[in-house]
Amino acid sequence: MLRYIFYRLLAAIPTLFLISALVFTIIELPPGDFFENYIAELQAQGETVDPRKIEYLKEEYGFDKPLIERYFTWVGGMLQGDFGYSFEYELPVSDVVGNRLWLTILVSTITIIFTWLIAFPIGIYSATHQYSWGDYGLTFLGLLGLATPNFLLALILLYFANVWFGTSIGHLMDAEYIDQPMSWAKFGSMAEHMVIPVIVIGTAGTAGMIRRLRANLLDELQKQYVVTARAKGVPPTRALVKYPLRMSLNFFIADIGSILPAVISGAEVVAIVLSLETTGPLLIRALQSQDMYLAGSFLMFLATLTVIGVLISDIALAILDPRIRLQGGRR
Amino acid sequence: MSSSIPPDGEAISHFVSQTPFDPQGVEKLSPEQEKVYFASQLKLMWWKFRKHRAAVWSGIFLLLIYLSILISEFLAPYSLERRDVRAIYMPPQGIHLFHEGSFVGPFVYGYDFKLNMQTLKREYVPNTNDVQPLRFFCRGDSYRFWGMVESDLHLVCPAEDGYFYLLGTDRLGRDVLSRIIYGTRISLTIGLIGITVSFLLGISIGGMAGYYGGWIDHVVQRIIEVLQSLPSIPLWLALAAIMPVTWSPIVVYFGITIILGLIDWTGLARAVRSKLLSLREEEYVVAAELMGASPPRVIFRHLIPGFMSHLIASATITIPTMILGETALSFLGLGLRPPVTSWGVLLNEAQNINVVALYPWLILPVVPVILVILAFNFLGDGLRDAADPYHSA
Amino acid sequence: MGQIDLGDRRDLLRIEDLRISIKIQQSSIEVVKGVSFRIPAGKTVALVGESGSGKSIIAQAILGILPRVAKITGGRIRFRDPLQPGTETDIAALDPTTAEMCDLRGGRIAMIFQEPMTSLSPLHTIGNQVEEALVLHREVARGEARSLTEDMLKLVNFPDPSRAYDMYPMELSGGLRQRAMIAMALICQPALLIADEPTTALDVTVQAQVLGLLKSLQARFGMSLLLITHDLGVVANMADEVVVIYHGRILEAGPLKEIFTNPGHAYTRALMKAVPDLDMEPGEKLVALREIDKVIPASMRRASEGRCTSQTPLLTVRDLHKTYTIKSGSWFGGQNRQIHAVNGVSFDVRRGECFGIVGESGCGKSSLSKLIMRATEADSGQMLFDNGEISCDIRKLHGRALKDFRKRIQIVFQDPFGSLSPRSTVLNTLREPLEIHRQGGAREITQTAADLMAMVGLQTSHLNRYPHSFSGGQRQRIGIARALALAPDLLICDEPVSALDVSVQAQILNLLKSLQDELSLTMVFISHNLAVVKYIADRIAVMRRGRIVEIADCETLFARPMHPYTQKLLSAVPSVSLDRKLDFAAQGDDESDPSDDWPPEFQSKHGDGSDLSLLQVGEGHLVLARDMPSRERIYA
Amino acid sequence: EEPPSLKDAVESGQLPPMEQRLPDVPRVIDMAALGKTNGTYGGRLRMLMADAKDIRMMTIYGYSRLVGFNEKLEIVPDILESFEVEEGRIFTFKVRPGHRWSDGAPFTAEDFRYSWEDVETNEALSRGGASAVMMVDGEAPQFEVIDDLTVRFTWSKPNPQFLPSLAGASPNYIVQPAHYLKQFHEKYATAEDLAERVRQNSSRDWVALHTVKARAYRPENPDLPTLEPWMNTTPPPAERFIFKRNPYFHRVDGEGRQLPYLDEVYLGISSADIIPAKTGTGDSDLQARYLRFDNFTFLKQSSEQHKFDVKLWKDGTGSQVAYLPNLNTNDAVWRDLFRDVRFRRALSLAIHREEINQQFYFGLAQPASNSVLDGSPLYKPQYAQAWSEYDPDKANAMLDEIGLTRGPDGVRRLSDGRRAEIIIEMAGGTEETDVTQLVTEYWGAIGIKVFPRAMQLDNMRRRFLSGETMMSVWSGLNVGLATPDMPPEELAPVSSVQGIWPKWGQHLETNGMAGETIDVPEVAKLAALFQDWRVSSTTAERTTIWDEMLNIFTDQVYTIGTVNGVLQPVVVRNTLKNVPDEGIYAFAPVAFFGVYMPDTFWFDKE
Ligand SMILES: Nc1ncnc2c1ncn2[C@@H]1O[C@H](COP(=O)(O)OP(=O)(O)OP(=O)(O)O)[C@@H](O)[C@H]1O
Ligand SMILES: Nc1ncnc2c1ncn2[C@@H]1O[C@H](COP(=O)(O)OP(=O)(O)OP(=O)(O)O)[C@@H](O)[C@H]1O
Ligand SMILES: [Mg+2]
Ligand SMILES: [Mg+2]
Repeated sequence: MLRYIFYRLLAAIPTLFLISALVFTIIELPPGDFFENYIAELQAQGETVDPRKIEYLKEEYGFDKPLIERYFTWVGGMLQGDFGYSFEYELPVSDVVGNRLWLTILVSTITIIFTWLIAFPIGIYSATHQYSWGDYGLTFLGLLGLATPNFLLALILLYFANVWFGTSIGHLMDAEYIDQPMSWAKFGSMAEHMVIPVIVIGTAGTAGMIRRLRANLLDELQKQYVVTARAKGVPPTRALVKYPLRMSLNFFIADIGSILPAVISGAEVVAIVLSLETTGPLLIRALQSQDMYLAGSFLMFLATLTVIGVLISDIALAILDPRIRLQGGRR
Repeated sequence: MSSSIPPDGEAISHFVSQTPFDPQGVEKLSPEQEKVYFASQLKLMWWKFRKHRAAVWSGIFLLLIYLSILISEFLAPYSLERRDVRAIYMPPQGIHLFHEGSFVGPFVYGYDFKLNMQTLKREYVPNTNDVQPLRFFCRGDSYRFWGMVESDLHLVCPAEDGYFYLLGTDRLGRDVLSRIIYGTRISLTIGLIGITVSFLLGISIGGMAGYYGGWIDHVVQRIIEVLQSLPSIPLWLALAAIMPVTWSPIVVYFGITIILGLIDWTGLARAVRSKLLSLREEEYVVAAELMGASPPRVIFRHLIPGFMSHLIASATITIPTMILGETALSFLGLGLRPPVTSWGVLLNEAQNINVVALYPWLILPVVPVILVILAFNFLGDGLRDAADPYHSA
Repeated sequence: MGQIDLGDRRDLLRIEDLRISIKIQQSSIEVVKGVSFRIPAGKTVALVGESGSGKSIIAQAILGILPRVAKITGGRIRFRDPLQPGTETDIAALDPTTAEMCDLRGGRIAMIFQEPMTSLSPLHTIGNQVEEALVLHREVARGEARSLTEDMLKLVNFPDPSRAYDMYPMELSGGLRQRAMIAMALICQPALLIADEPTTALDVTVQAQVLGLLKSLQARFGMSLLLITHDLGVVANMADEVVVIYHGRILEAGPLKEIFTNPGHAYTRALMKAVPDLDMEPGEKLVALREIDKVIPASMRRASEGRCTSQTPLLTVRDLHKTYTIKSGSWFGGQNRQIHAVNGVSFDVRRGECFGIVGESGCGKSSLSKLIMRATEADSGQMLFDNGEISCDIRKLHGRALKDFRKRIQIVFQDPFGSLSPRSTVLNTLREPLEIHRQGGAREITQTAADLMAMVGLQTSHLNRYPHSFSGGQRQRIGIARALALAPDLLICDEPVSALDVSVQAQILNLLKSLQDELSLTMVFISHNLAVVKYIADRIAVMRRGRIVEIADCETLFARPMHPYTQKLLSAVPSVSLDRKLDFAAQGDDESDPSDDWPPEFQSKHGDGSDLSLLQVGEGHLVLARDMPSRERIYA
Repeated sequence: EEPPSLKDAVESGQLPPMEQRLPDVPRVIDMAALGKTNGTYGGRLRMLMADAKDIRMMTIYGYSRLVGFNEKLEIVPDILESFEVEEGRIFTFKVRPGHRWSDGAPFTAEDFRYSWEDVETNEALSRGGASAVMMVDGEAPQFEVIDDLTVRFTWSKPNPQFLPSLAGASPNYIVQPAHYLKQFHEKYATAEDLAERVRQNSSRDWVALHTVKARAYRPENPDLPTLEPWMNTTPPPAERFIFKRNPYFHRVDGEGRQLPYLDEVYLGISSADIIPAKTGTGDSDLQARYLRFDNFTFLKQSSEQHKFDVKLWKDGTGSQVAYLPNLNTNDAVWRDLFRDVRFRRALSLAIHREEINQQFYFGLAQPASNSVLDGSPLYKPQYAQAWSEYDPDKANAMLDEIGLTRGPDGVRRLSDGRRAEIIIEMAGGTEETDVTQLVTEYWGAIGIKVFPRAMQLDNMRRRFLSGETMMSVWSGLNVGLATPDMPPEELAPVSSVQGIWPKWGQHLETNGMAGETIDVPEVAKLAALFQDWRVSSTTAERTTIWDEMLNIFTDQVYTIGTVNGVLQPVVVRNTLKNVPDEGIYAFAPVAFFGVYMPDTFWFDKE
């Protein structure tokens, strides 16, 4: 196993290089650059900028150099732990991302756990009570969440939470707790602010999980080994969890690769709407304003997480299913 | 002895059955059973499917809605461009049949209009004296049927000089119902192309990786890693930036969906792959190979069916994402734009607080979205069950 | 525990007028039509009958694990738990998901499934699955559970229980999996054990040991046994009472002796007649209840036309080796263990002959057949195939040539259920090989499929069913039909008739025999049932621990077995005759390597067997030994 | 009277008492004269912004300038005690004695000197040289320090742009806190110290460090001393910024209370789309930015529940939505057409401005061409009315006269036979989209087919400069409230970012290095007039120039306006006092709230 992991880590190096080249290209693809963007935005306000200042800035940040050279400077920097400089914030990228990372991980983790906590029991219920009212009802609810655009859902919740409960929404905690050490009050405030984002982000994912889980379970439930388990006298739920559920986890684990980066980037759109202090909005803004080092380094970070996620997912798959682990490569 | 079972606890005696015994005897089949036994597997599935009422109704519903695409112009009471200055933000009108106790046929009440300069709100009060009977198969706004034949026939029109806004109007005084009907065209076609592309790719590439394993798997895995590492948002932005401006929004959107489809297959491919990695160890797969079956045959005949439920569920789950894909895209300034109309565009226009608080009927396009998604899901359920050998209808 | 008052002479289980119907494709079929029998406490009742007559369904009904499509439509299943005297449970009326039923299942009533290969979860280790029942029904500490489990595995003759505990089903041979099933059923010492074909995958010596184990448990704990089996030899050795079932109806029931000596019903008599016996004369034909009026499909005839019948061997295997690496579950590489499943095997298969392979369970028979089929790759060695048209080294084939070769050689898998695609109807399964190799148009292929179905004695009306809706024996025949479809030159049968009752078995064996003649089919026939092998094979190889220990033609082998292992094997064959009961005690569960008692010339000096080789002791009679065995042994 | 929030600090000696903090002569705000009332200290003002970059709004709202516009749009000294202008070219500035930066350091002539000599004309820090307004015909001013509190800038020619630039919403910074910034300057800091600071801040070099640390317009550096009423305390990136009162601020009310009244200003960063909703749910105490006219109903409806008031100010742009034909477009046929005044007039005449007004603005806006507003001293009705009546027949006649004949499909044909189809590019929101939808119909009616295309802002800018754009949508003149002293730069080609004549603008901007020379007499005239303005020395002179330019600009219909004077909802918490009921909402010259002095706003007790 260790050898396999080592081999995979080795294989990740060229992959990451390839990704870095692609990321760089994608960021460079839209015509124009941060500064043009910046001028355009100011101009729309009625403000003016001295074009010579911009010339100077461009030179300062190496925009006069050829693409290839800039790419290698960037990659070289990253290898040394220098993720570049954000034009917009005029801060090193690592400082910009800094704190938010933890909040993002917190929100996303809670969301994912929420999704699972809801999706698993419901999925199991739906599969074992196929075509009951419960199955129909829960399916309907899940799909409702899926069918309503996140933005609209956030808006509606935002509005009615206010009209009915008088709570104000947005941010991850009340203002007075920012930069305060953790306390129960702060925790409470965070918990309160967490509800809506978690619901909004969660609903979309839940329906998918439920339906897939249900489908997979229905397939497994009839297998002979489930009968064996029943014959052993394993109580129904336990039999379900130990055998078919584990089998159906396959698809779910295969997807871990994309969960990790999602944890970090958070649900961008919702985060923007609810002004959550997560990294998602940061990334989108960076992309929109073509703050390329910020965007690029952030994307590379996500890419690295994806690669790690895929690795974890492969290892988990192997642990889960001995048939994958023990098979020799065929042909 | 007449029974094969002795009294409780007593020694058994020798029982021999007296019923006539015919060693050649086989169960006789009724003609109707006979029909079942010689039907093809597809036909069997169809029979099973027919038993699933929700699925059948969903199928019919979808069929109808797809057919409606063909005659949107005729079904919509108004044309797409139609804008009524008198009816800005007019709330939905209910259809009535009886006026003051007497039957009039389907009609709507007109509205009394008042401009509230205090709140700057257009206020509409139903006027129960203003009876506007609906007309059917009538002449209304003219349109070019499929962009070709000039016509002005509509299924239903308002009374002469009246108006009929079943689902209300928007800020320009456009009929929401008509726009929903027109929007169906794009929402139910373009988005699904993306799914198709991504499913085809996901299944074949994931299937190959899972089936062959070894170096093919490694290469595919790395490709997937790379693609998964490219988050969609920058990709959208980049794509939007390089799409020629002179292209019409529909073509651009079409292009984006296809490209997204080309990129979006990775999740599915991984799921297929990991499932196949374990499924391919099953003996029946070996059996198929030993009969000389080619890899595609093994994958599509033996491996994928074992995975069908997951695929169906995934597909039905992805459909809303694709139908609403443009909402997410529009948030970033991409996606479809007016005058092209789709459900996503309509919902997009509904995404502001004015609508939520003051003109909630503009959120109604969510209803067809939900219905279609439900229908696809039930249809998927039906298909799943039909394909499930253990499930007997 | 589990000690009961043997004085209580009441029946443990009484099945009264049980009716079960199965809903299949919109119509219900009654598969159990008013069956009544009982199982007295501490006794063994054998349920015998034709394949597909509803035996397994009855067993499932007793356990409350009927498939969803099956419904009990009448009758009662009354179970009296000896641990709770005075109470009686009607299982038929009980909701199978209740806690009460869950406690009964596995705890008080346990079952050994007919198809051990598919009945184990591929994701869990053997130990985990066996232990589960124990943990559920007995209060044991974790550590204790493991040691109890290992003890149980040892009892059912696992060579290395502590290692086996951590192995996955896919790493085990058919016999080992079956033993795991048995261990799983026995571990809670149930009051009633339902054994559905418990020994089909076991060689006769292990079978004898397992049967011995069952007997001893029965004696110790007063366990009752419902034995469902086709092996009348086993019935003769085990049963107290016998119930004969046919098409869901009981035809005959009574004490063992009565039934065996004085079968009352025509069907029972026919069964008795159909039992192959070691004492049968060469050329004597088995009499099946009904013969199949077989129509050999045209495509099969075409395929076999002009088959070369020269005397060169069709298959030549030389010094074949295959080792499996059992990867340890540990993260840090750990110790990988090698299993030498096929160890320097050499033999020839001549054209048109039937080459039998027998041997201990887990000795590498299935592995060998998979190597020949190129389902797994050999480590070293040579396999030449020459049918006159194609002449090749099997190991070097690939691409087009491999596909053509596949058409020439087919296999009947040991695990019939596992080898059928669960989502293909039988029709599609049978059509598949024909479609792949383009044997005729769509209509013809369908017709061929129907013919094949009839050929193996199944109703063509079942073509549209899915594999899971068949009985074990029916599935096995589907496997045979599929393998025959292409009329291959070489047919490898891995336990093809183990799930068939003697009558159907006779039917199939006769079919194979006649095909062999008519289509000049060559066969490699792997079986644990020596009588069957004797009946069908021309030459026989005996395998043990990955090596062939003896090859001889059928007559010679049974008349003058040379190798001590062969001799032991022959002595363990259960006989139908009631006066030749097996001596279970003699089979013993000896700890030591049995080869220690062998005469020196058969023993390896270094213990690794490298100094042993196949020596010729007579015309076509080879035996694995270090030195030439002494003359008296040869003519013993 | 000491602000309560500073009492502790004063008592503990961290801060000197108020008398010592204030300049010897503070700027006294006569509340009554402004129609305001004297207030009380305290409170936090919450506002919502959509982007961290919006932090600059605080500099705009704070509107503390050396000299600034008052409510009558006159330029008056603010930070300065007084200023003197001779011949429009000699500017003498006098600082208030005892005026201090927000960190307590004295504000003196040194801060002017540092800014001019060590920053503005420092080769490393300003590689392109001094900013454009400081140069008259390429000539830099002569800078003198007269005494500790007095400085003088002298040009050889008049520089009418100088004072307006100092008073601008985005001002020309000619003072910088020298005492703070010297630590980042090569000339003053030791090499080791500087290297260490550069390292600590992970900057590229000292130039970058100085630039970042000195940025006053976007007050991201909490350490940077300021003269504004509030100073930032939150370093970015953040989702909310908290500004605290500047204890040394130089204004006082009539009763001697030091302004600002409000202790804190809190900017929450949200999304632009959600701000109306949040404002409506009471999340903002003072909000106009990101609110649109159509939010009024909703806001009004929730105003009672959440205890705020929705005032309606007037938008200060020349036209809410304006169409800019690109006179430099690449397509020769279209270029000629756009340069044909008849065509532009016809397009303008075809727009039914009253309908737009009714449909979107309840008739509360003014249908007008794109020109100065009613409130501007330069306003004349004829400008607003120029070619802005609805007269499709006349428009049709004019198009016929040009020779654009209608095809069978009703669309006119160009001289080369193509259909007359205009692609209109826009980057704005729903309002532009909706108005454009109507305009599409209006122009369709006179046989001109329109295709709206949405795109990114910078993309659009690049396209019209390269000549690909035919017509773009923008809002009208930014300086709808122009005074003669403000440069009429929007009326003449001056820069490449102008959508009507980007290439001519570029030509002037680059001194003829790039772009095209002006070959339309009227435009050339505008350019010449602008040059005249730049060297004018009296207001009367400038008024004439403005008049003439406005006349040409509106009569030639270079931009096609729709409606102006649209109302801007301003949400004000009920308890927040001194926010005028009526006002102009514009960036220039009023700096949004700036001219209305948010430092005089105060919270009344409920
Ligand atoms: N799940 C099912 N669906 C439909 N039919 C079934 C199902 N299971 C069994 N049957 C049918 O019921 C009959 C009895 O099956 P059962 O498995 O009890 O036979 P059996 O006596 O155990 O035969 P064998 O000796 O071959 O195992 C068979 O004809 C079989 O086709
Ligand atoms: N995939 C595998 N991985 C590891 N070990 C294996 C694998 N397959 C078989 N073996 C081992 O190889 C040996 C031979 O197995 P094989 O299946 O050939 O036995 P067999 O002769 O067919 O036995 P049976 O009669 O019980 O079916 C057994 O010890 C088994 O545990
Ligand atoms: Mg059976
Ligand atoms: Mg085997």
